[in-house]
Amino acid sequence: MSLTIALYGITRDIVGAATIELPAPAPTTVGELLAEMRRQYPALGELRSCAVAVNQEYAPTDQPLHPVDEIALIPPVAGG
Amino acid sequence: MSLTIALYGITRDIVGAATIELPAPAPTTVGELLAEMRRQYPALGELRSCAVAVNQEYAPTDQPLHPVDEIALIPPVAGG
Amino acid sequence: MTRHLTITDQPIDVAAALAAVQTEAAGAVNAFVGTVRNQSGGRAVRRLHYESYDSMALTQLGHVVAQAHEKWPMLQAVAVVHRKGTLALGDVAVVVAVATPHRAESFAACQYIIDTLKQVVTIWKREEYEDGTEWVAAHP
Amino acid sequence: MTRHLTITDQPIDVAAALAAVQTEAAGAVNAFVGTVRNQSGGRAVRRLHYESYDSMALTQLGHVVAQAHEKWPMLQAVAVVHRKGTLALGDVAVVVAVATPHRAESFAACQYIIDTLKQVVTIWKREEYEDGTEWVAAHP
Repeated sequence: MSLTIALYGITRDIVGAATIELPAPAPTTVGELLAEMRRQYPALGELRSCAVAVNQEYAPTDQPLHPVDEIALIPPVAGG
Repeated sequence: MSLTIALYGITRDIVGAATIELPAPAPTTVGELLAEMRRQYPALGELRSCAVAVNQEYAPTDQPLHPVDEIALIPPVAGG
Repeated sequence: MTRHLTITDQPIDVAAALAAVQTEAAGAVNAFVGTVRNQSGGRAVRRLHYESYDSMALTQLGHVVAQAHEKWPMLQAVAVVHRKGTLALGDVAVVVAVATPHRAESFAACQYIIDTLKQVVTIWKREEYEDGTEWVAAHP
Repeated sequence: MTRHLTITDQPIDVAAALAAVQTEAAGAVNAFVGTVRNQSGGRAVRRLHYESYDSMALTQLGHVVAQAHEKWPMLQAVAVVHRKGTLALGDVAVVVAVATPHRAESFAACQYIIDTLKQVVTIWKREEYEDGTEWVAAHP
């Protein structure tokens, strides 16, 4: 299976695109996804934090990922 | 000396006028004024509180009164 | 610190009070708006009358704002507008708006001003019910 | 409880947000207005850019408001409007307005909503200075 990851804010700048496709065999959990993204883009590891959202909710590292999920990297938010 | 006392809110209703003149010999302190007003208008004694303002400031009971002072009875306020 | 303190018998323009405190230096504005409720202590309210000893009310309001500025020196602007006269249900009775560079202080200063205003500012409220009127808080 | 939650690239109408929460049943309205400051961490700011993951931002904002309603069941109305896109100095970035029957709860609920919004709502701020730009809070 492959995954599509949406990128916002500084993560979009780091990756250089608004989305990134991870082809099969893609990470199967949030934790694996973060590890893979940090391996490809070490600058992500320098952020204050980087969460993963699955279907618009903050997801724990052990949450499984599916191709139909809406997945996004969430760098430190700064609304308000 | 005589004093003019301004009346607001429920004290105006109790006295039935917007001001009251206390002719000489008038009270010489805030405490005496309150005692005299309560003697003439016992309903003032039933209020939750009744302060005296002298020149737009809340006045302690021992403050002396002068004919030139701007004096008012201040029943419980309820702004806001 | 800029101050705008007003007692008026005209409808209050909340947006104008907010605009009066906004500056490019203060990123946080907190505003409290008190409106006329349709009930009070379980009784249905039909309308309200506010009476004010204007000069003393403004003097005391000045003290309240000065105290707030002492407590929160970062306070950059304050606007307080209090209505007097006859108010209908839903009408705005009071607006307190403050501007500070940081958020938490805007809440604290605004709350201090409205809480203290209610204790010392010489304005009296008479509520009108179906079956009579009452000076609020007058009796124990 | 009525809720109005909006993310918009248009200028925010603060008066409309306040009007949206006012009712005859709720006498207290508290509003927080965040505007663009001319400095940040000692650097002169020229303008701001907000980027939003809209659908998640609204989902999370819904959670925040639901939590506030659990904490303060008397909460009767909430309006939150957040701007996105490019903002000039002094522009309104966010408005949170809440209505409650009593005063203290209006302050507490409004402060809870803006504080929690800043922690969880997926909006990012890029500040533009004389000599470059920076994603706010991105790095330790």
